[in-house]
Amino acid sequence: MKRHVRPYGDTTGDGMVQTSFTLPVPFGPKADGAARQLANRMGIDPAMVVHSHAIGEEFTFFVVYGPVRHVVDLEQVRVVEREYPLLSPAEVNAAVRKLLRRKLVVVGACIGTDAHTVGIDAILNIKGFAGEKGLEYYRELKVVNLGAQVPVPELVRRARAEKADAVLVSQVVTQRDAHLLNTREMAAAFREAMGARRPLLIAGGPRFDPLAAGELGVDRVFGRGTTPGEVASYLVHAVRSRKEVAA
Amino acid sequence: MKRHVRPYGDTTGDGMVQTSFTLPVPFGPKADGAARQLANRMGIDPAMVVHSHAIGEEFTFFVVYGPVRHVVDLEQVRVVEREYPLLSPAEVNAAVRKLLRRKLVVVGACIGTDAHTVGIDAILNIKGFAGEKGLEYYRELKVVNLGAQVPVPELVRRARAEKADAVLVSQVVTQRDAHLLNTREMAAAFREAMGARRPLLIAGGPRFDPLAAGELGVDRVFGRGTTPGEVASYLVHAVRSRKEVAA
Amino acid sequence: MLLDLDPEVVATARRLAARAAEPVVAIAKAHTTVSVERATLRLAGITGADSTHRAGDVPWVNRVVDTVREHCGLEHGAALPVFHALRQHDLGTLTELAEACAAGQVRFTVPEGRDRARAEKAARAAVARGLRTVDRNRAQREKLVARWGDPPQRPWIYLIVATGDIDEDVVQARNAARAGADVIAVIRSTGQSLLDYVPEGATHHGFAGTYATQENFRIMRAALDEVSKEVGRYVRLTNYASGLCMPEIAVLAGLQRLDMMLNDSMYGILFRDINPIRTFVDQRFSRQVHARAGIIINTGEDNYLTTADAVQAAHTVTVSQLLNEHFAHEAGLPDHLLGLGHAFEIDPKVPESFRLELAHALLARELFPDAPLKWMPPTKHMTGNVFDGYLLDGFFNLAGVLTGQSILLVGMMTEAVVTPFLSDRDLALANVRYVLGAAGGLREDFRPAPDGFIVKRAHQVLGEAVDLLGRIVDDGLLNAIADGTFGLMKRPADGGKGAEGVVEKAAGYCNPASELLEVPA
Amino acid sequence: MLLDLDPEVVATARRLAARAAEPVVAIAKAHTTVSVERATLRLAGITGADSTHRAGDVPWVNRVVDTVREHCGLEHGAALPVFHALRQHDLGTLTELAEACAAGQVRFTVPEGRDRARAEKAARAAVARGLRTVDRNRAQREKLVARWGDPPQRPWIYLIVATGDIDEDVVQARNAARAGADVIAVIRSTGQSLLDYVPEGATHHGFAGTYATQENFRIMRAALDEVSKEVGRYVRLTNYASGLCMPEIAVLAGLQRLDMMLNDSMYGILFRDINPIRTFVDQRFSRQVHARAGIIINTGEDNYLTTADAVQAAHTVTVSQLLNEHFAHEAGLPDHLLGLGHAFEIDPKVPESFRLELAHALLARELFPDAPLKWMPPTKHMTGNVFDGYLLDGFFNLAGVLTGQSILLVGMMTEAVVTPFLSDRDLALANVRYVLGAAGGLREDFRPAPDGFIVKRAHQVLGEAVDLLGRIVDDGLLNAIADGTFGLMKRPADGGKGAEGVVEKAAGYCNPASELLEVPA
Ligand code: B12
Ligand code: B12
Ligand SMILES: Cc1ncc(COP(=O)(O)O)c(C=O)c1O
Ligand SMILES: Cc1ncc(COP(=O)(O)O)c(C=O)c1O
Repeated sequence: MKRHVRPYGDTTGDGMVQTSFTLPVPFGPKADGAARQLANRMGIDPAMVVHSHAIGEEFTFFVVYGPVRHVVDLEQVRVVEREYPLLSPAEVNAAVRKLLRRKLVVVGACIGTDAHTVGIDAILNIKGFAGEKGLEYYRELKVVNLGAQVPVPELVRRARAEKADAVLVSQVVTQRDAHLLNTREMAAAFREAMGARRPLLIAGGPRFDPLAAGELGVDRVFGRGTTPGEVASYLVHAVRSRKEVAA
Repeated sequence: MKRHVRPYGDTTGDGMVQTSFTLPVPFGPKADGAARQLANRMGIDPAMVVHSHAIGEEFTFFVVYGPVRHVVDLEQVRVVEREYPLLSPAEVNAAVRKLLRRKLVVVGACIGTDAHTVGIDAILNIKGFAGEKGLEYYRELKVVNLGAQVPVPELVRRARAEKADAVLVSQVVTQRDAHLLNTREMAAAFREAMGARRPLLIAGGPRFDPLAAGELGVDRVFGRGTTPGEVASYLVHAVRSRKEVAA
Repeated sequence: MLLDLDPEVVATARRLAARAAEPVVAIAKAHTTVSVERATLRLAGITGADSTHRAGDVPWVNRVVDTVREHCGLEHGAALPVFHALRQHDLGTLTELAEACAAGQVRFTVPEGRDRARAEKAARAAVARGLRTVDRNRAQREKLVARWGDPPQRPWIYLIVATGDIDEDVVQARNAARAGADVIAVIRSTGQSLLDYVPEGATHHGFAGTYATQENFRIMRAALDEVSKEVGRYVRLTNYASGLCMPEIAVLAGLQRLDMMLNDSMYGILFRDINPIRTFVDQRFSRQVHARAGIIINTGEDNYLTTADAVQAAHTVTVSQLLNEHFAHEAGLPDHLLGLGHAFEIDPKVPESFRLELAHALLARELFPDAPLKWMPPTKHMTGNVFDGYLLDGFFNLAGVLTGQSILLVGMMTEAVVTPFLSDRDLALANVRYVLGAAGGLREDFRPAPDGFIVKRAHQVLGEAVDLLGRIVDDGLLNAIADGTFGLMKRPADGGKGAEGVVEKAAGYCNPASELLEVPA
Repeated sequence: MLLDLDPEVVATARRLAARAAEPVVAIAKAHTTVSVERATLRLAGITGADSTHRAGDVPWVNRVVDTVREHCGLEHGAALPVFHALRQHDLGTLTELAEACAAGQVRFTVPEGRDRARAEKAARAAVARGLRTVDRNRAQREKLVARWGDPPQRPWIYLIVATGDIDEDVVQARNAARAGADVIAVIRSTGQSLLDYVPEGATHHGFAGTYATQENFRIMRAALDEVSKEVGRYVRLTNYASGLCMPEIAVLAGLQRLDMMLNDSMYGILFRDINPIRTFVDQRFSRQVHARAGIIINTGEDNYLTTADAVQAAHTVTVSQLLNEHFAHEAGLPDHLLGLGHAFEIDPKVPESFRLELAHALLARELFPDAPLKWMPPTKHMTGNVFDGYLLDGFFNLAGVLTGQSILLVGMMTEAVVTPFLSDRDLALANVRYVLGAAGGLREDFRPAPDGFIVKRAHQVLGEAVDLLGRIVDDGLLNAIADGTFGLMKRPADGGKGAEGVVEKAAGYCNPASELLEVPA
């Protein structure tokens, strides 16, 4: 594969992209010009404003096509590579037994006012996700699923009571960055309450950027389409690393 | 209206845009990262890669949402403002009679290999477009519609023979910039053949940028959704200006 | 009737639903809740909030009811102690009383004898005044509908706004109405359902929705009145009588002329983990209020299909609709106010998924011929692929037209991405307009083959529903809920939030609102 | 039959179409064209181009036929002079002859007597060899279809590639096949239809399409064979036997095992302003070749609805289909090779537009029950609003399924913007997959109400078609074309491009290809 690539419409290197947006500008040639200007600033040149229509009297919606001048440098792409091997449930169980000589305790919750439990349930419940069983299925994991709308102080209390090795929180609502605010609040609360002895903190949800873990104060972030096996394998890896650091 | 505006998702100033494109990169986390990088370069930050799927083994398609940092400066928007009044057919006829004391001769064609006549017919034929009658309906205009796939030399010959005041060409096919190449070729041919005495040159078609007239060597460019009345009014205006310059 | 349902089976289903509901209705009648009491006082005229309180604005009505409970319990209702205190302290308004109460100057007691009679009379007069406002609003709605007209077509087009800021909501709602929306629903901020009070005033900082407040209701209804006039049809307003304050919000809706309310007999239990008894008590009262206000309720069966599979759990929707119907009838709501919910949530990858949807949607239509069914769009299987999503929404719209749904909640292509953008809503309406315009009459040509795929499927779902109802009658509805029958959510009768707000009525319990609202059976 | 068409009326329509076509068939039989002669020589084995020519590559066959014409005219056909010269100059191959001819060393004459018999025999043997390749390809197709299988579903999914570069086309075609395409059509560059020669070799610089050349045909068929094996079904290849070189391209298609060809009796006249006589002569020969090659033709009625209104001109589509059917039968094509065209082109804003489409599509289906109808997507009313377009394409797909169309040309959301992107095609296929998967069996439930909107509309269109056919019989088909009957294009019989390439046959005209291809009536 080449290092530098451009978007592909129907010819290598043509750079073609589609974009749509609304501007708070009344419909008309001037609005089309404004859309063209914005598209130009986004690097699309020439920008074809192929469609526009009024939304009410104050807004115009646009569809724009054209070649974007930017080039993707694949070597500069930052992704969270899976830094650990994918293990089968049996391997996870064996590793936990060997590492801890007791069950690994996982506490899960949707925090804040978020009530979307389907995602975290997909990770935790036996039923699982995408054909993989959830963490409850793993003999050596003890899973405590606190459900939805759990306030952060309550989560900290329960994590302490259960002697949690890992705390898994889900955040699905993202409007006004609710997911970021809540996750940061959670991380801060654990830091404050338990310092370095805090459990592993893992956040998940479809709109998270996996690169954001550090910034959010958690150990790992899982995004869209995560499977339980990935999470279980990560837990083994992370617990092992912690022990190694401690040792 | 404010001078500076940003795209509007659901809140003033939120800057939200949607974009989609294909990259020649195999599906996977790395591809998502590449898409995020491209979107960032387009000014979208944070870029949410909300969807990606493989197209074959070598390509991935993406849908991205996010706020774009760019601001539209409405004062810098360049548009071709209609620099002439919109006239009714009667007014056009009266003006032509007064200006020329003969019929104004219009020669129209789809040039090159383009066979899309519907657009130019919409402007020229009596039937017209969007409820407006076409130029044939104007008593003081003589319309010669040469139809489709007219080679440029043939067009020049006929324009000369008809003593055309204005030549209207349509270009609908844009792949590999066919419309731009053909229009430039046409303008050059008229320049060469007739110099300053060339007729008014007008290009039209759905994907033209009306700002491009100068660069293409024509007097005026009409885009998507043009109506016959606009063209007729422009003709009066342009003929009058030419006379004034000559005088 | 295209499905040729057996009237005997249908009658059996209804009979079983009534039997399953019976014990729960008895429980609902035997209890009150803090919110029912607050709702009563709101009807009686209390408004405003204690803005000096350290925990932020606390509505006066909460201060009062909490104090009553502290002083003398709620098992006799709040009305007697409150109106007794009013007279004792010789105060003009409930708000003054609340202030006095906040200042620690009031000691509530349950009056007896003549005091009780006096308090009861005063309370009844006050509540009746509140109900007169509700009645006036109902009449006003009828007048405006007569003046501006109902939507020319069925289904009515129902759109959501959810910016979190009432002022932005107004922008979006107006544009939506101009683009064809017949009903505007303002989604609530996450978390409001678990607040045990109703926030006050105009609000601007909700998450994924805007707080339901009396002032927000007023602002939006006024905006819609304006735009109704402009577009020449009465645009309806919807909000949520759901969560811990269900009865109060029902009252506020009646007071501000809202037109529809999400109001389900089990949603709070299942999806907000609210205590089942609390919910059943609250929903009965709120439905009585809705009945009086002429408000169409929207039930929440669509939600089950986001946590359970839409094919496997199809019959649970039918069962829940029958239960909701029974609870609603019992509370005085006539068929034409029963916006029973169902949804287009089958995985689009399932073979013949569209025909399965048609089967389910037709079943609901034929089981509840007079109810203004609310047809909910795909959400669970929407993805970030907005093109696919736009298409799926088109087929949802088509299914709505083909099966004669009454209220169409318009699906958004960005369902899996964000709360709707202005443009999403606009495009979604264009989608609806196309389908209604281009295929509006296609129902004429839609004749499920007798004994064909669709008919068989509908019969199967009805059969499964009857079986399940039979089991519920045997085990008890509360146990069925505890077992995860609906939406796979397991909610034991003694669990959940807000249980502490439930109070068993004493023999002398008095609530003029309940009395005035109770319709003779 | 859902429409309950009157068999009497249908029979009348066919009778009138035959009568309208009759004089034109007579003209077609009485003339040859430069392209028919070139096609004959191509069958006889001539290949390659004169790359030394100042005007760029000129195919040898053009050089030869032009020279024959110059020397002795074409009214006796090219075969006699050419094979006579071959023997006279004792040359081994036609290519050698061409070279000699280019060098000015050959003087063509029409042989007489024994020379004529010898030339005729040699020509016939050579042409027969070419036809054997065609036959082998047909057999090979049958073998491969037997091995890899036909698509499991109807309609077959037909996709266009149009990058202008055969190598990029291959990328796109492979991906399309993997994503579900059953038929790949390579669109031609604008302008090729007016070239009076077929370009040579692999090409990379078409505008909005890729040149049709024998080598491009070969490359693409080989690529599709590979991918057919991979996906486990025989993926068909389509190109255009249309324009000034219609007969030659038909031959090349037969030689390279193409599977379908766009080939219309009037398209070139109407939309490329090609001389009507030229077109009718060329189409007859090309259809004979297609019949031999077992190639499905695709007619072009869809195009009328881009220049004329799809509601007002609906009956002109039916009339043209009946004419195309007659011309095809006359040229030896059986029903199962008749991919008659029609399209979903009604303005989506027209009330009940979708039901009108259903009426038109069903009419075609029931008039031509055994023809593999080709159902074309919306183009004219597609706009830059790609979301709307994606939805409209979904309804087009649905109409295709509901009315049992055979070949579905997949619509692209970017129709009004660009020739399709890779992703457009991929999304379009997802659209088709959804509709076929989710509503594939919905036909079972689609029963146009007797005497309802759809049935009435279909009867009306058929009635208008019969009326129009009657008028055409009276005025003559050529006059009807001159009057703008089809697609509003007015094309007089003596106008148009390529008229100079038409030659009236002399009494002694000889064309072994025509003879071998002529099927006994
Ligand atoms: C189902 C659903 C609901 C159900 C929730 C039922 C339940 N018990 O969970 C109900 C109907 C109750 C509901 C209600 C609401 N919803 Co909702 N809902 C959805 C819906 C349709 C699907 C979500 C889902 O279940 N996805 C399937 C799961 C498996 O995917 P997932 O969550 O992404 O999880 C995966 C990964 O992200 C990851 N993951 C997730 N969490 C975690 C955690 C850890 C630790 C790890 C490792 C991994 C992980 O692993 C999972 C498996 O791969 C989405 C729209 C959509 N199609 O996405 C809207 C959506 C999420 N809802 C939304 C909203 C706004 C609401 C409401 C606030 C609306 C309202 N005001 O009434 C309410 C209130 C909810 C609240 N208080 O939070 C918005 C959020 C907008 C935003 N981006 O901010 C969405 C996007 C719809 C929309 N466009 O408006 N909703
Ligand atoms: C109708 C049509 C045809 C018809 C044309 C019939 C005819 N006699 O015109 C037929 C079926 C023959 C056809 C054929 C082809 N077409 Co075509 N066709 C279209 C279609 C569906 C509509 C175009 C149209 O009629 N628009 C309506 C008119 C009124 O709009 P308009 O042209 O924009 O004109 C307005 C303005 O632009 C302006 N205007 C236009 N010209 C002028 C000139 C002047 C002087 C002025 C003042 C104004 C003006 O005023 C008009 C009124 O407002 C478009 C797709 C689409 N929906 O846009 C594809 C489209 C234009 N075709 C396309 C292609 C590729 C072809 C083919 C090459 C395909 C093939 N290889 O087989 C062929 C060959 C054509 C050729 N040699 O040029 C592509 C072009 C791609 C590109 N951007 O390069 C399109 C976009 C489809 C696609 N996505 O692939 N086509
Ligand atoms: C009946 C009902 N109530 C309420 C809601 C919304 O949730 P909340 O009560 O948290 O605002 C829904 C969700 O769609 C619902 O169906
Ligand atoms: C029958 C037929 N031939 C040819 C074409 C394509 O045009 P051209 O011959 O210019 O390649 C079409 C257009 O769709 C068609 O329908």
